[in-house]
Amino acid sequence: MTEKQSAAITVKVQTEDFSQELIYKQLAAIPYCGAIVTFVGLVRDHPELELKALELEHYPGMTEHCLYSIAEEAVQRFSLKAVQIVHRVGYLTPEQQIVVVGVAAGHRSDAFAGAEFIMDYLKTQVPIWKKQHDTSGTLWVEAKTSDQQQYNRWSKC
Amino acid sequence: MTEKQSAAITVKVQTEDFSQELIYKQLAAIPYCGAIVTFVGLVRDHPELELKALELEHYPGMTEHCLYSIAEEAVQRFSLKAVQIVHRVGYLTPEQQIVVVGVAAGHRSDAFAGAEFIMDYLKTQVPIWKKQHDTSGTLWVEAKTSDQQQYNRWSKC
Amino acid sequence: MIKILFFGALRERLQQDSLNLPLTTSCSVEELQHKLCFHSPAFTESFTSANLLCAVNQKLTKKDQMIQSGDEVAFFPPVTGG
Amino acid sequence: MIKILFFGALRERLQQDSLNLPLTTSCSVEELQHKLCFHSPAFTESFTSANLLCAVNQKLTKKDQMIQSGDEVAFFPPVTGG
Repeated sequence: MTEKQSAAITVKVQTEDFSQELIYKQLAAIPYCGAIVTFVGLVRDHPELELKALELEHYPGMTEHCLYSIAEEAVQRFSLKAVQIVHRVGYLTPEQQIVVVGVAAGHRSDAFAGAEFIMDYLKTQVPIWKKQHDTSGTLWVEAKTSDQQQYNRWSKC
Repeated sequence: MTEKQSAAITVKVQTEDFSQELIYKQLAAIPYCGAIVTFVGLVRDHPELELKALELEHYPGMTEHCLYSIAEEAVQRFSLKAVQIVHRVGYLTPEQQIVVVGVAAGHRSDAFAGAEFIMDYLKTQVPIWKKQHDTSGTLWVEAKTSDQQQYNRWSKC
Repeated sequence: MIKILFFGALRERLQQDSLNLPLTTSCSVEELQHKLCFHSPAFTESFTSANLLCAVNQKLTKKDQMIQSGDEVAFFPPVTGG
Repeated sequence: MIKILFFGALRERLQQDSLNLPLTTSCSVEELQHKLCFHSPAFTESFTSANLLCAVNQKLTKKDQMIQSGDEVAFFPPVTGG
Protein backbone atom coordinates (compact mmCIF):
# COMPACT_ATOMS: atom_id res chain seq x y z
CA MET A 1 0.00 0.00 0.00
CA THR A 2 1.47 3.34 -0.99
CA GLU A 3 0.76 6.25 1.26
CA LYS A 4 -1.17 9.03 -0.43
CA GLN A 5 0.28 12.50 -0.30
CA SER A 6 -2.32 14.91 1.03
CA ALA A 7 -2.32 18.46 -0.22
CA ALA A 8 -4.44 21.58 -0.43
CA ILE A 9 -5.91 21.73 -3.95
CA THR A 10 -7.97 24.64 -5.26
CA VAL A 11 -9.40 24.73 -8.79
CA LYS A 12 -11.49 27.51 -10.29
CA VAL A 13 -12.93 28.23 -13.74
CA GLN A 14 -14.26 31.77 -13.93
CA THR A 15 -14.80 34.80 -16.15
CA GLU A 16 -13.35 37.21 -13.56
CA ASP A 17 -9.67 38.04 -13.34
CA PHE A 18 -7.51 36.43 -10.61
CA SER A 19 -4.81 37.75 -8.31
CA GLN A 20 -1.43 36.10 -8.85
CA GLU A 21 -0.34 37.83 -5.64
CA LEU A 22 -3.06 36.25 -3.51
CA ILE A 23 -2.31 32.79 -4.90
CA TYR A 24 1.40 33.22 -4.20
CA LYS A 25 0.70 34.40 -0.64
CA GLN A 26 -1.55 31.42 0.08
CA LEU A 27 1.04 28.97 -1.26
CA ALA A 28 3.88 30.63 0.67
CA ALA A 29 1.89 30.19 3.91
CA ILE A 30 1.86 26.37 3.59
CA PRO A 31 4.13 24.87 6.29
CA TYR A 32 7.42 23.12 5.46
CA CYS A 33 7.58 24.40 1.88
CA GLY A 34 10.87 25.47 0.41
CA ALA A 35 9.80 26.13 -3.17
CA ILE A 36 6.92 27.93 -4.85
CA VAL A 37 6.55 27.99 -8.63
CA THR A 38 3.83 29.98 -10.36
CA PHE A 39 3.04 30.00 -14.05
CA VAL A 40 0.78 32.63 -15.61
CA GLY A 41 -0.38 32.51 -19.23
CA LEU A 42 -1.35 35.84 -20.76
CA VAL A 43 -3.21 36.76 -23.96
CA ARG A 44 -0.24 37.33 -26.23
CA ASP A 45 -0.43 40.08 -28.80
CA HIS A 46 1.67 39.67 -31.94
CA PRO A 47 3.46 42.57 -33.62
CA GLU A 48 2.27 41.40 -37.08
CA LEU A 49 -1.32 40.63 -36.25
CA GLU A 50 -3.91 42.87 -34.68
CA LEU A 51 -5.47 40.59 -32.11
CA LYS A 52 -8.61 42.10 -30.64
CA ALA A 53 -9.51 39.33 -28.24
CA LEU A 54 -9.54 35.64 -27.39
CA GLU A 55 -12.87 34.02 -26.68
CA LEU A 56 -12.60 30.98 -24.42
CA GLU A 57 -15.30 28.31 -24.41
CA HIS A 58 -15.29 25.31 -22.08
CA TYR A 59 -17.26 22.24 -21.03
CA PRO A 60 -18.70 23.25 -17.65
CA GLY A 61 -18.29 20.53 -15.05
CA MET A 62 -15.82 18.44 -17.03
CA THR A 63 -13.26 21.27 -17.06
CA GLU A 64 -13.27 21.54 -13.27
CA HIS A 65 -13.10 17.74 -12.85
CA CYS A 66 -10.19 17.46 -15.29
CA LEU A 67 -8.22 20.23 -13.61
CA TYR A 68 -8.80 18.68 -10.20
CA SER A 69 -7.64 15.23 -11.39
CA ILE A 70 -4.52 16.73 -12.96
CA ALA A 71 -3.74 18.57 -9.73
CA GLU A 72 -4.21 15.34 -7.74
CA GLU A 73 -1.93 13.41 -10.07
CA ALA A 74 0.73 16.13 -9.86
CA VAL A 75 0.55 16.02 -6.04
CA GLN A 76 1.24 12.27 -6.07
CA ARG A 77 3.96 12.30 -8.72
CA PHE A 78 5.89 15.30 -7.38
CA SER A 79 5.07 15.31 -3.64
CA LEU A 80 3.42 18.71 -3.89
CA LYS A 81 2.03 20.26 -0.73
CA ALA A 82 -0.44 22.60 -2.45
CA VAL A 83 -1.79 23.35 -5.92
CA GLN A 84 -3.89 26.27 -7.08
CA ILE A 85 -5.29 26.52 -10.60
CA VAL A 86 -7.50 29.30 -11.96
CA HIS A 87 -8.54 29.26 -15.63
CA ARG A 88 -10.52 32.12 -17.08
CA VAL A 89 -13.17 31.73 -19.78
CA GLY A 90 -15.12 34.25 -21.83
CA TYR A 91 -13.82 37.21 -23.76
CA LEU A 92 -10.20 38.23 -22.96
CA THR A 93 -8.22 41.09 -24.50
CA PRO A 94 -4.44 41.25 -25.17
CA GLU A 95 -2.20 41.22 -22.09
CA GLN A 96 -4.99 39.93 -19.86
CA GLN A 97 -4.34 36.92 -17.64
CA ILE A 98 -5.74 33.58 -18.89
CA VAL A 99 -4.49 30.95 -16.47
CA VAL A 100 -2.45 30.63 -13.32
CA VAL A 101 -0.93 27.42 -11.94
CA GLY A 102 0.80 27.74 -8.59
CA VAL A 103 2.43 24.90 -6.66
CA ALA A 104 4.21 24.59 -3.34
CA ALA A 105 6.72 21.81 -2.68
CA GLY A 106 9.54 20.90 -0.36
CA HIS A 107 12.11 21.02 -3.16
CA ARG A 108 12.54 23.12 -6.27
CA SER A 109 12.79 20.34 -8.86
CA ASP A 110 9.41 18.97 -7.72
CA ALA A 111 7.86 22.44 -7.82
CA PHE A 112 9.10 23.10 -11.38
CA ALA A 113 8.12 19.65 -12.64
CA GLY A 114 4.70 19.79 -10.94
CA ALA A 115 3.76 23.14 -12.45
CA GLU A 116 4.97 22.21 -15.94
CA PHE A 117 3.24 18.81 -15.79
CA ILE A 118 -0.06 20.51 -14.93
CA MET A 119 0.32 23.00 -17.79
CA ASP A 120 1.21 20.29 -20.33
CA TYR A 121 -1.84 18.25 -19.29
CA LEU A 122 -4.06 21.32 -19.26
CA LYS A 123 -3.03 22.24 -22.82
CA THR A 124 -3.96 18.85 -24.27
CA GLN A 125 -6.53 17.18 -21.98
CA VAL A 126 -8.85 19.83 -20.56
CA PRO A 127 -11.98 20.78 -22.58
CA ILE A 128 -11.30 24.45 -23.28
CA TRP A 129 -11.21 26.04 -26.75
CA LYS A 130 -9.92 29.40 -27.91
CA LYS A 131 -11.32 31.52 -30.70
CA GLN A 132 -9.24 34.38 -31.99
CA HIS A 133 -10.88 37.69 -32.89
CA ASP A 134 -8.73 39.96 -35.02
CA THR A 135 -9.27 42.73 -37.55
CA SER A 136 -9.89 40.20 -40.33
CA GLY A 137 -12.52 38.14 -38.48
CA THR A 138 -12.62 35.12 -36.18
CA LEU A 139 -10.69 31.88 -36.20
CA TRP A 140 -10.69 28.83 -33.92
CA VAL A 141 -7.18 28.25 -32.61
CA GLU A 142 -5.69 24.96 -33.87
CA ALA A 143 -4.18 22.47 -31.43
CA LYS A 144 -0.37 22.38 -31.70
CA THR A 145 1.63 19.20 -32.17
CA SER A 146 4.34 20.73 -29.92
CA ASP A 147 1.81 20.75 -27.04
CA GLN A 148 1.06 17.07 -27.67
CA GLN A 149 4.80 16.30 -27.65
CA GLN A 150 5.23 18.18 -24.36
CA TYR A 151 2.38 16.10 -22.92
CA ASN A 152 3.82 12.81 -24.18
CA ARG A 153 7.05 13.39 -22.24
CA TRP A 154 5.21 12.69 -18.98
CA SER A 155 3.80 9.28 -19.89
CA LYS A 156 5.05 6.64 -17.52
CA CYS A 157 7.46 4.12 -19.02
CA MET B 1 26.79 36.23 -36.94
CA THR B 2 23.95 35.24 -34.64
CA GLU B 3 21.55 37.92 -33.57
CA LYS B 4 21.60 38.59 -29.85
CA GLN B 5 18.31 38.48 -28.00
CA SER B 6 17.87 41.68 -26.04
CA ALA B 7 15.98 41.56 -22.77
CA ALA B 8 15.39 43.48 -19.57
CA ILE B 9 17.59 41.94 -16.87
CA THR B 10 17.51 43.01 -13.22
CA VAL B 11 19.74 41.42 -10.56
CA LYS B 12 19.84 42.36 -6.88
CA VAL B 13 21.62 40.97 -3.81
CA GLN B 14 20.21 42.51 -0.65
CA THR B 15 19.40 41.93 3.01
CA GLU B 16 15.88 43.41 2.69
CA ASP B 17 12.87 41.34 1.72
CA PHE B 18 11.49 41.51 -1.84
CA SER B 19 7.99 41.67 -3.28
CA GLN B 20 7.12 38.70 -5.48
CA GLU B 21 4.03 40.65 -6.52
CA LEU B 22 5.99 43.63 -7.81
CA ILE B 23 8.33 41.37 -9.79
CA TYR B 24 5.39 39.53 -11.33
CA LYS B 25 3.67 42.80 -12.26
CA GLN B 26 6.82 44.15 -13.94
CA LEU B 27 7.27 40.93 -15.93
CA ALA B 28 3.61 40.83 -16.96
CA ALA B 29 3.93 44.36 -18.37
CA ILE B 30 6.57 43.30 -20.94
CA PRO B 31 5.05 43.41 -24.46
CA TYR B 32 4.39 40.23 -26.51
CA CYS B 33 4.85 37.86 -23.57
CA GLY B 34 2.59 34.86 -23.23
CA ALA B 35 4.22 33.16 -20.25
CA ILE B 36 5.55 34.25 -16.88
CA VAL B 37 7.22 31.80 -14.50
CA THR B 38 8.33 32.77 -11.02
CA PHE B 39 10.26 30.65 -8.56
CA VAL B 40 10.59 31.61 -4.89
CA GLY B 41 12.81 29.75 -2.44
CA LEU B 42 11.82 30.02 1.21
CA VAL B 43 13.64 29.15 4.43
CA ARG B 44 12.23 25.69 5.00
CA ASP B 45 11.51 24.59 8.53
CA HIS B 46 11.60 20.87 9.23
CA PRO B 47 9.17 19.14 11.57
CA GLU B 48 12.02 17.16 13.20
CA LEU B 49 14.54 19.94 13.58
CA GLU B 50 14.13 23.26 15.28
CA LEU B 51 15.67 25.61 12.77
CA LYS B 52 16.14 29.06 14.22
CA ALA B 53 17.64 30.77 11.20
CA LEU B 54 19.76 30.57 8.08
CA GLU B 55 22.70 32.91 7.80
CA LEU B 56 23.68 33.69 4.22
CA GLU B 57 27.18 34.86 3.37
CA HIS B 58 28.27 35.86 -0.14
CA TYR B 59 31.16 37.22 -2.17
CA PRO B 60 30.15 40.83 -2.86
CA GLY B 61 30.66 41.82 -6.48
CA MET B 62 31.22 38.30 -7.78
CA THR B 63 27.70 37.24 -6.74
CA GLU B 64 26.10 40.04 -8.76
CA HIS B 65 28.32 39.37 -11.79
CA CYS B 66 27.56 35.65 -11.70
CA LEU B 67 23.82 36.19 -11.44
CA TYR B 68 23.89 38.66 -14.31
CA SER B 69 25.87 36.27 -16.55
CA ILE B 70 23.47 33.44 -15.78
CA ALA B 71 20.51 35.67 -16.64
CA GLU B 72 22.17 36.69 -19.93
CA GLU B 73 22.88 33.08 -20.85
CA ALA B 74 19.27 32.10 -20.05
CA VAL B 75 18.00 34.95 -22.26
CA GLN B 76 20.02 33.64 -25.22
CA ARG B 77 19.26 29.95 -24.71
CA PHE B 78 15.52 30.29 -24.10
CA SER B 79 14.60 33.53 -25.93
CA LEU B 80 13.52 35.19 -22.70
CA LYS B 81 12.17 38.74 -22.87
CA ALA B 82 12.89 39.63 -19.24
CA VAL B 83 14.62 38.18 -16.17
CA GLN B 84 14.51 39.39 -12.59
CA ILE B 85 16.60 37.84 -9.82
CA VAL B 86 16.71 38.93 -6.19
CA HIS B 87 18.81 36.96 -3.69
CA ARG B 88 18.78 37.85 -0.03
CA VAL B 89 21.77 37.56 2.28
CA GLY B 90 22.18 37.94 6.03
CA TYR B 91 20.11 36.35 8.76
CA LEU B 92 16.79 34.79 7.63
CA THR B 93 14.22 33.02 9.81
CA PRO B 94 11.93 30.09 8.84
CA GLU B 95 9.32 30.83 6.16
CA GLN B 96 11.12 33.98 5.04
CA GLN B 97 11.84 34.46 1.34
CA ILE B 98 15.42 33.74 0.22
CA VAL B 99 15.43 34.08 -3.55
CA VAL B 100 13.11 34.93 -6.42
CA VAL B 101 13.71 34.20 -10.09
CA GLY B 102 11.10 35.55 -12.48
CA VAL B 103 11.16 35.22 -16.25
CA ALA B 104 8.92 36.38 -19.10
CA ALA B 105 8.88 34.57 -22.45
CA GLY B 106 6.75 34.19 -25.55
CA HIS B 107 6.11 30.51 -24.84
CA ARG B 108 5.63 28.45 -21.70
CA SER B 109 8.31 25.81 -22.28
CA ASP B 110 10.96 28.55 -22.62
CA ALA B 111 9.71 30.27 -19.47
CA PHE B 112 9.84 27.05 -17.43
CA ALA B 113 13.25 26.01 -18.79
CA GLY B 114 14.70 29.51 -18.35
CA ALA B 115 13.69 29.79 -14.70
CA GLU B 116 14.86 26.28 -13.84
CA PHE B 117 18.16 26.78 -15.69
CA ILE B 118 18.84 29.94 -13.68
CA MET B 119 18.07 28.18 -10.38
CA ASP B 120 20.26 25.17 -11.22
CA TYR B 121 23.18 27.46 -12.08
CA LEU B 122 22.57 29.62 -9.03
CA LYS B 123 22.67 26.59 -6.71
CA THR B 124 26.07 25.40 -7.94
CA GLN B 125 27.96 28.37 -9.46
CA VAL B 126 27.14 31.50 -7.45
CA PRO B 127 29.31 32.31 -4.39
CA ILE B 128 26.71 32.20 -1.62
CA TRP B 129 26.93 29.99 1.49
CA LYS B 130 24.32 29.05 4.06
CA LYS B 131 24.89 28.44 7.74
CA GLN B 132 22.16 26.78 9.74
CA HIS B 133 21.35 27.95 13.26
CA ASP B 134 19.28 25.52 15.28
CA THR B 135 18.74 24.67 18.90
CA SER B 136 21.89 22.51 18.97
CA GLY B 137 24.25 25.11 17.47
CA THR B 138 25.42 26.16 14.01
CA LEU B 139 26.34 24.14 10.94
CA TRP B 140 27.48 25.12 7.43
CA VAL B 141 25.10 23.61 4.90
CA GLU B 142 26.80 21.00 2.68
CA ALA B 143 26.56 21.20 -1.10
CA LYS B 144 24.25 18.47 -2.50
CA THR B 145 25.25 16.12 -5.28
CA SER B 146 21.64 16.31 -6.53
CA ASP B 147 22.14 20.03 -7.22
CA GLN B 148 25.30 19.25 -9.20
CA GLN B 149 23.39 16.63 -11.20
CA GLN B 150 20.61 19.14 -11.93
CA TYR B 151 23.26 21.59 -13.16
CA ASN B 152 25.00 19.00 -15.34
CA ARG B 153 21.77 18.40 -17.31
CA TRP B 154 22.18 21.80 -18.99
CA SER B 155 25.69 21.31 -20.36
CA LYS B 156 25.70 21.64 -24.12
CA CYS B 157 26.29 18.42 -26.04
CA MET C 1 -32.12 8.44 -24.07
CA ILE C 2 -28.64 9.96 -24.20
CA LYS C 3 -27.64 13.59 -24.16
CA ILE C 4 -25.02 14.59 -26.73
CA LEU C 5 -23.06 17.84 -26.37
CA PHE C 6 -20.98 19.69 -28.96
CA PHE C 7 -18.25 22.27 -28.28
CA GLY C 8 -15.97 24.73 -30.03
CA ALA C 9 -15.68 24.74 -33.81
CA LEU C 10 -17.89 21.60 -33.96
CA ARG C 11 -20.74 23.32 -32.11
CA GLU C 12 -20.47 26.22 -34.51
CA ARG C 13 -20.44 24.05 -37.63
CA LEU C 14 -23.46 22.03 -36.44
CA GLN C 15 -25.18 25.22 -35.29
CA GLN C 16 -26.36 23.46 -32.14
CA ASP C 17 -24.83 22.76 -28.76
CA SER C 18 -26.73 19.61 -27.84
CA LEU C 19 -29.01 16.83 -29.03
CA ASN C 20 -31.11 14.24 -27.23
CA LEU C 21 -31.13 10.81 -28.87
CA PRO C 22 -33.17 7.73 -27.95
CA LEU C 23 -30.90 4.74 -27.31
CA THR C 24 -32.58 1.36 -27.07
CA THR C 25 -29.44 -0.81 -27.01
CA SER C 26 -25.94 0.03 -25.84
CA CYS C 27 -23.56 1.07 -28.62
CA SER C 28 -19.92 2.17 -28.93
CA VAL C 29 -18.73 5.74 -29.46
CA GLU C 30 -17.73 4.74 -33.00
CA GLU C 31 -21.21 3.34 -33.74
CA LEU C 32 -22.78 6.52 -32.37
CA GLN C 33 -20.58 8.62 -34.68
CA HIS C 34 -21.81 6.55 -37.66
CA LYS C 35 -25.43 7.13 -36.62
CA LEU C 36 -24.86 10.88 -36.30
CA CYS C 37 -23.50 11.03 -39.86
CA PHE C 38 -27.04 10.45 -41.18
CA HIS C 39 -28.47 13.36 -39.24
CA SER C 40 -27.71 16.17 -41.73
CA PRO C 41 -25.03 17.11 -44.30
CA ALA C 42 -23.24 19.24 -41.68
CA PHE C 43 -23.20 16.21 -39.36
CA THR C 44 -21.94 13.92 -42.13
CA GLU C 45 -18.98 16.18 -42.80
CA SER C 46 -18.17 16.68 -39.12
CA PHE C 47 -18.51 13.09 -37.94
CA THR C 48 -16.43 11.51 -40.68
CA SER C 49 -13.48 13.64 -39.49
CA ALA C 50 -10.95 11.53 -37.58
CA ASN C 51 -9.93 14.49 -35.48
CA LEU C 52 -12.84 14.59 -33.03
CA LEU C 53 -12.44 13.82 -29.35
CA CYS C 54 -15.16 12.19 -27.28
CA ALA C 55 -16.00 12.28 -23.59
CA VAL C 56 -18.51 9.97 -21.94
CA ASN C 57 -19.84 11.21 -18.61
CA GLN C 58 -17.18 13.93 -18.67
CA LYS C 59 -14.22 11.58 -19.14
CA LEU C 60 -12.16 11.45 -22.35
CA THR C 61 -12.67 8.04 -23.95
CA LYS C 62 -11.55 5.92 -26.86
CA LYS C 63 -13.80 5.03 -29.80
CA ASP C 64 -14.58 1.53 -28.49
CA GLN C 65 -16.07 2.85 -25.22
CA MET C 66 -19.65 1.55 -24.78
CA ILE C 67 -22.47 4.03 -24.21
CA GLN C 68 -25.52 3.25 -22.05
CA SER C 69 -28.86 4.99 -21.88
CA GLY C 70 -28.61 7.96 -19.49
CA ASP C 71 -25.00 8.74 -20.39
CA GLU C 72 -23.80 12.22 -21.23
CA VAL C 73 -21.71 12.08 -24.41
CA ALA C 74 -19.69 15.01 -25.74
CA PHE C 75 -17.87 15.51 -29.05
CA PHE C 76 -15.33 18.26 -29.58
CA PRO C 77 -12.18 19.23 -31.53
CA PRO C 78 -8.69 18.93 -29.95
CA VAL C 79 -8.54 21.30 -26.98
CA THR C 80 -6.66 24.61 -27.00
CA GLY C 81 -6.89 26.01 -23.47
CA GLY C 82 -4.15 27.37 -21.26
CA MET D 1 51.07 41.63 -4.44
CA ILE D 2 47.86 39.60 -4.63
CA LYS D 3 44.79 39.80 -2.45
CA ILE D 4 43.42 36.47 -1.26
CA LEU D 5 39.85 36.19 0.07
CA PHE D 6 38.27 33.37 2.08
CA PHE D 7 34.55 32.67 2.45
CA GLY D 8 32.11 30.46 4.32
CA ALA D 9 33.36 27.56 6.41
CA LEU D 10 36.91 28.17 5.12
CA ARG D 11 36.90 31.77 6.37
CA GLU D 12 35.71 30.51 9.74
CA ARG D 13 38.31 27.75 9.98
CA LEU D 14 41.16 30.13 9.05
CA GLN D 15 39.73 32.81 11.34
CA GLN D 16 40.44 35.46 8.72
CA ASP D 17 38.63 36.75 5.66
CA SER D 18 41.61 37.93 3.62
CA LEU D 19 45.37 37.93 3.22
CA ASN D 20 47.81 40.01 1.14
CA LEU D 21 50.65 38.04 -0.33
CA PRO D 22 53.68 39.33 -2.26
CA LEU D 23 53.96 37.64 -5.66
CA THR D 24 57.20 38.14 -7.57
CA THR D 25 56.60 35.64 -10.37
CA SER D 26 53.32 34.37 -11.81
CA CYS D 27 52.13 31.04 -10.37
CA SER D 28 49.18 28.69 -10.84
CA VAL D 29 46.27 28.35 -8.44
CA GLU D 30 47.60 24.93 -7.49
CA GLU D 31 51.05 26.33 -6.69
CA LEU D 32 49.45 29.09 -4.61
CA GLN D 33 47.50 26.48 -2.65
CA HIS D 34 50.80 24.66 -1.90
CA LYS D 35 52.36 27.89 -0.67
CA LEU D 36 49.38 28.62 1.57
CA CYS D 37 49.76 25.19 3.21
CA PHE D 38 52.91 26.44 4.97
CA HIS D 39 51.16 29.44 6.48
CA SER D 40 49.78 27.80 9.63
CA PRO D 41 48.39 24.40 10.74
CA ALA D 42 44.83 25.60 10.04
CA PHE D 43 45.93 26.55 6.51
CA THR D 44 47.70 23.21 6.00
CA GLU D 45 44.54 21.31 6.85
CA SER D 46 42.29 23.54 4.76
CA PHE D 47 44.42 23.79 1.63
CA THR D 48 45.18 20.08 1.30
CA SER D 49 41.41 19.49 0.97
CA ALA D 50 40.47 18.70 -2.63
CA ASN D 51 37.06 20.24 -2.16
CA LEU D 52 37.96 23.94 -2.37
CA LEU D 53 36.79 26.16 -5.22
CA CYS D 54 38.85 29.06 -6.53
CA ALA D 55 37.93 32.29 -8.27
CA VAL D 56 40.47 34.61 -9.90
CA ASN D 57 39.23 38.15 -10.43
CA GLN D 58 35.73 36.99 -9.50
CA LYS D 59 35.55 34.17 -12.05
CA LEU D 60 35.53 30.48 -11.10
CA THR D 61 38.72 28.88 -12.38
CA LYS D 62 40.53 25.58 -12.63
CA LYS D 63 43.67 24.72 -10.66
CA ASP D 64 46.00 25.38 -13.61
CA GLN D 65 44.84 29.01 -14.01
CA MET D 66 47.87 31.36 -13.78
CA ILE D 67 47.82 34.19 -11.24
CA GLN D 68 49.48 37.58 -11.87
CA SER D 69 50.40 40.28 -9.42
CA GLY D 70 47.39 42.53 -8.81
CA ASP D 71 44.89 39.67 -9.11
CA GLU D 72 42.10 39.08 -6.62
CA VAL D 73 42.07 35.40 -5.70
CA ALA D 74 39.31 33.78 -3.62
CA PHE D 75 39.06 30.33 -2.06
CA PHE D 76 35.81 28.89 -0.78
CA PRO D 77 33.87 25.66 -0.22
CA PRO D 78 31.24 24.43 -2.72
CA VAL D 79 28.44 27.00 -2.81
CA THR D 80 25.03 26.49 -1.17
CA GLY D 81 22.92 29.51 -2.11
CA GLY D 82 19.41 29.59 -3.49
